[in-house]
Amino acid sequence: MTDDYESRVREAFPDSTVTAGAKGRLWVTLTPEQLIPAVGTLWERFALRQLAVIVGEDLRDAFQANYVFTGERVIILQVRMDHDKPEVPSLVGRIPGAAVYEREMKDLLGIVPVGHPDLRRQAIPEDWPEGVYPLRKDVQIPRPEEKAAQEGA
Amino acid sequence: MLKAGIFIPELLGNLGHAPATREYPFVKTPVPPGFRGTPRLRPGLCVGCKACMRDCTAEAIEIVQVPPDPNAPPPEPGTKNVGKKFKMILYLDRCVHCARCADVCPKDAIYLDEEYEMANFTRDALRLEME
Amino acid sequence: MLEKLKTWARVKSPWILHFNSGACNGCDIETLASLMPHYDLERFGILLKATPRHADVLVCTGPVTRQTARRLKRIYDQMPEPKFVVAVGACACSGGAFRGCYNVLEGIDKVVPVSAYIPGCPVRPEALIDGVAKLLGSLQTKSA
Amino acid sequence: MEVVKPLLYILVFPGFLFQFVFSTYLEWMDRKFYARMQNRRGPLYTGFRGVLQPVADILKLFFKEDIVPARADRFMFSLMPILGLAAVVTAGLYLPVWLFTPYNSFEGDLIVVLYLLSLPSLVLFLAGWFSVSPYSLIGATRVLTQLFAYEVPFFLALLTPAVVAGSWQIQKIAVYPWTSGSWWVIGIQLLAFLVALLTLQAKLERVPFDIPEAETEVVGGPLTEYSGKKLAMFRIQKDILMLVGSAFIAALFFGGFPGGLWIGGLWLLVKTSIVVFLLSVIRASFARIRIDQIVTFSWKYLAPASLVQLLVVLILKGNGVL
Amino acid sequence: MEESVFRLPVGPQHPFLKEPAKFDFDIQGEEIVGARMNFGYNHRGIEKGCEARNYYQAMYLLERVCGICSHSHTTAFVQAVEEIMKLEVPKRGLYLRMVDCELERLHSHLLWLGVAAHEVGFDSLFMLVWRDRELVMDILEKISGNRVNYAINTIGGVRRDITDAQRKEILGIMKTLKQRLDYYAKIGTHEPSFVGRIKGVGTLSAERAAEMCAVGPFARASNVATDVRKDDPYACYAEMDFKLITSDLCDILGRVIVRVYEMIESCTIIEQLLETMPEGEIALAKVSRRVPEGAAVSRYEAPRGEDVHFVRSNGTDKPERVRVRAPTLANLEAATESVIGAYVADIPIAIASIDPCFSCTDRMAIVLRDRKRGTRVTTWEELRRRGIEWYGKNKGIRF
Ligand code: SF4
Ligand code: SF4
Ligand code: SF4
Ligand code: SF4
Ligand code: SF4
Ligand code: SF4
Ligand code: SF4
Ligand code: SF4
Repeated sequence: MTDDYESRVREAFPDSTVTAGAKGRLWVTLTPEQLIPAVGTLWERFALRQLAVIVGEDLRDAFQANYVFTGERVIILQVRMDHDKPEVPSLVGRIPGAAVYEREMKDLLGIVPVGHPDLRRQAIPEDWPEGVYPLRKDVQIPRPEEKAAQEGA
Repeated sequence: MLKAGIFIPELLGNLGHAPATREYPFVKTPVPPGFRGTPRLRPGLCVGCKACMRDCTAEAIEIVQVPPDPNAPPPEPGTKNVGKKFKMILYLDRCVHCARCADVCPKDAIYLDEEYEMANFTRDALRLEME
Repeated sequence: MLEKLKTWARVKSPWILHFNSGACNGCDIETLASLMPHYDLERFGILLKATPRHADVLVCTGPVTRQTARRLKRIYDQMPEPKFVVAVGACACSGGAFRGCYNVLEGIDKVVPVSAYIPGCPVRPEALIDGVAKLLGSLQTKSA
Repeated sequence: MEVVKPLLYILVFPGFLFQFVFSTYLEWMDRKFYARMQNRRGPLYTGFRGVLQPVADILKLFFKEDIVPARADRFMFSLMPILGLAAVVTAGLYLPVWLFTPYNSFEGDLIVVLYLLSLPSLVLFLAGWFSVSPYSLIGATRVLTQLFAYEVPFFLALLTPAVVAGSWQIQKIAVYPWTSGSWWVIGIQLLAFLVALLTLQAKLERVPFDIPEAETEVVGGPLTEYSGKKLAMFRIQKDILMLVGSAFIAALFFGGFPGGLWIGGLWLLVKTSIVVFLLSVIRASFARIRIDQIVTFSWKYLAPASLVQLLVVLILKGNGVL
Repeated sequence: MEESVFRLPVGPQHPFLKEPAKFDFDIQGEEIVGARMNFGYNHRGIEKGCEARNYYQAMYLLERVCGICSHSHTTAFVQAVEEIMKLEVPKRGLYLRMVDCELERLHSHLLWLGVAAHEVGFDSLFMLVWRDRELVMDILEKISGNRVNYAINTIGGVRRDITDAQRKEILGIMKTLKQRLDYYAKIGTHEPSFVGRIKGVGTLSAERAAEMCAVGPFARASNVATDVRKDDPYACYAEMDFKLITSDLCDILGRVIVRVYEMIESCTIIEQLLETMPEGEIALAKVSRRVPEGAAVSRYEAPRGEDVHFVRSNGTDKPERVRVRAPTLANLEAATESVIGAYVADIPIAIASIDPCFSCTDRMAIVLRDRKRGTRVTTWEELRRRGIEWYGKNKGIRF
């Protein structure tokens, strides 16, 4: 069921695949370079300003950042990037609220938001080893030992 | 719009009737039916499929096979061996009382009773074995 | 005689300090709820104190995240002797549902010595009262 | 004998021991009333209905480890609890307990007592100041700010009965309604009584004036760093302050002690209890106000109210009605 | 620095926070001139934990993201999974889910009201509100078997039905509760010392609230009509008749009003639900343990605002990625701003007024700094000149 809104979105993102999900959610794929203009488009053409969340993902062969915008409809911008070069342009200039999500993405997945003003650690503790990103699929974190007595029998 | 002392009547009124306090621990408060308390095993029913172990949210269950009792009389010839016996080790200090184990058990061998006063001084004491 | 008096006072007036070391709030709400009219811990002389210096019993909830571990230790150190720690809830006892999550230490006893474990998720206020009563009971018998 | 008698006065009656017993009883009552108003039970299992609860609290604190924080000024930190306790106990000595004249009653002792009663606040300030932790420092400053707000109305309010009785001696003020036979003066001093009640609440740092100790804001206020014995002393001090304060207000506004030892004693108990009850009603029915609100409140309402009351009394006095 | 600015650390263990989080406030006298927040104390690694668990285990784990809206998180998660699996949940199941959801809203708002009262030292109200909260807790325990982690959801429906007797009982309790709520509304707006503490404190204008993407009752109290139940109805909310409560007071008093009246609306919703509850199954009988590949975003109106879950599945019985965006996260920024310029005494209530909870938020560090209230405008103008339109008004927020 292609409605008017959806065709307008398709029109606005000619280079991207637009998939319609349940409840009229639209998933738009992008490359990192296209992100900033795309946000501008959403902003101007669809009045979608509310960035609900940025979800970083490790797809094993690539990284993906999903920018969930909510408003009249929900549009999700999916930015795919190389596994060797996990970098996206930062949205902080445009949406200050994005800073929190970007920082977390950096902490947990090592996806670097280029141009982010402050990339101190936020979610993981200060004594966390450098370069270990807990949410990456290849990271195994050892569990603390059970108390010996527990394992007794 | 503002009324000084508007709360006072209610407060003084409270002096007039009994407090809402329940007499616990001197009078036990009954738990409602269906309360999710401590998981228990009905050992006779368990077939050792370990579905509960697999789905337990908190890694709180261990199902182990009970080694056959060497002193037990050998099964009478002709009768079928009743089968293996299993026991459950429940780490009560981990269990989060979600009742997933009871849901998933195909034989209804696990149920949750109404016990919740399980405080103890060591973690070992919270390791329950049920045969 | 003096010993007796000491235990009496101690058992009759345990002031608690509540610390959340990364709990889901469930146990925290229940801890608070047990101070409320329905359960009214003040009946036993239990008061909730705001500073570790005034407290006798540290009621700790949560699986101890890496960030809170140091804090927990410090708060414990700030408490004057004699002091007791009660681990409230499955997570405080062993990590509970959070077992295997990378940022938790799975249990308070990894950081500070624990005098009593109250399992449950969350512990009902009744179970909390029961746990505290058991702890106090053990104090009494220990000194008697 | 000459040595023993004052010692007995100070340590037993009406000194420390008596005050301790009486004040723990009052604290228990206050807690009970407060709890019942909130529809719960309050202390219940320590002694009969929990009467011994405050005693248990204090004893327990005495048996606890006593920590002096490393950063604090050791000497001052340890001195303060003793000083505070001494001040209130001394003030309590002037309490007209029953018919007999307090040991050292003299014309003008009201002023001395008023002075002694503001000492605890100063002590609290210093205690907070010397424990050098952010919370206790803020708490300490708040103590002082608050002190300036309520002290003047408190003085003015207590002046009223003094003017009525035409004396500065507590003893005389207290017996005035009886000796002069004019019972009704109790009625015309209601406004001053109210002001005195509120300012006493502020002195005791209880809701709605518990700003310095606001648990949710500054943890334990000036006492954040205190533990063990010293904390216990502060608690005793607070209890005795409540006893002395309410007993004074009761004595000044409700008159003294008719009818000899037993009835007089009972009357003392009843009227002090009434004041404590009123205090706990206030405690239960308000939210904590902010420091700027208390300053405005006391200068805008309390101080003028007590002045008006004073004026009324002075006019009545001038016209010879009193 | 003109005057000495003095730093007041708050947390991670502090009486006004039920949860660990750390704030640093710069104060001058009693006035707050700067605020910094540090979270992460409650970061447990749930998201990674979910990836190592199957969907059912993950659901119970997510329930324990936080015990206050435990139902919210499972519902949001389950909705996302059902969306991926394209399951049609039986209507009775949805109704039961909504009953729980509204009960949870009731208990959460009552909890908040109590805590708010406690923050300003109004302990009697605290006690009495929590006493009445027990009514709701008792219902919840009766219908779910646990007081906090209801575990009522399952993929494809709910786990427990309610009996007719329970239905009647709940309707009865709703009546009592409505009366009590009316009474609390009266107390909350008429008691001078309480109103004195909350009126005009922690203000956030409607425009700022909209700009900063505030959600939930916090936004509604600043007169921003946002509510997922209305904007993007899930379950059967489209069939319900209820009002969206807003207030134009923009301060804490407004938040009290919004929450109290919202509770009355919740009672109404529950009554409607129970009266029109359809018969039938409560859950799908057979649900595969494996979830086909896909991704879904689910929105849910938790008591504190919009809760967003993102779930990606990979065809196995374990989720590939779960992401939780809690409402508090969206609100904290705005809350930090509303504190500046207030008094130290207002910190607890101002922070509490958004009903913060860090269990699922715990990830941010905001630095807000402006020395004197006057400099606000300058910074604001400066940023504006730099051409950062719209959000430039964020005056001096450095992340
Ligand atoms: S009983 Fe069921 S779940 Fe268990 S092993 Fe057999 S088929 Fe599997
Ligand atoms: S109730 Fe839940 S946590 Fe407890 S044993 Fe069963 S599945 Fe495991
Ligand atoms: S699921 Fe039931 S039958 Fe299977 S091992 Fe567990 S208890 Fe036994
Ligand atoms: S034990 Fe359960 S309810 Fe308690 S804090 Fe942990 S997860 Fe929450
Ligand atoms: S709500 Fe009250 S009792 Fe609870 S932590 Fe906060 S200050 Fe302490
Ligand atoms: S921020 Fe919250 S949801 Fe995310 S990993 Fe940490 S605890 Fe889990
Ligand atoms: S929004 Fe807050 S209360 Fe709700 S689950 Fe998250 S942390 Fe808990
Ligand atoms: S294999 Fe199929 S039927 Fe068996 S548990 Fe898995 S999903 Fe269910």
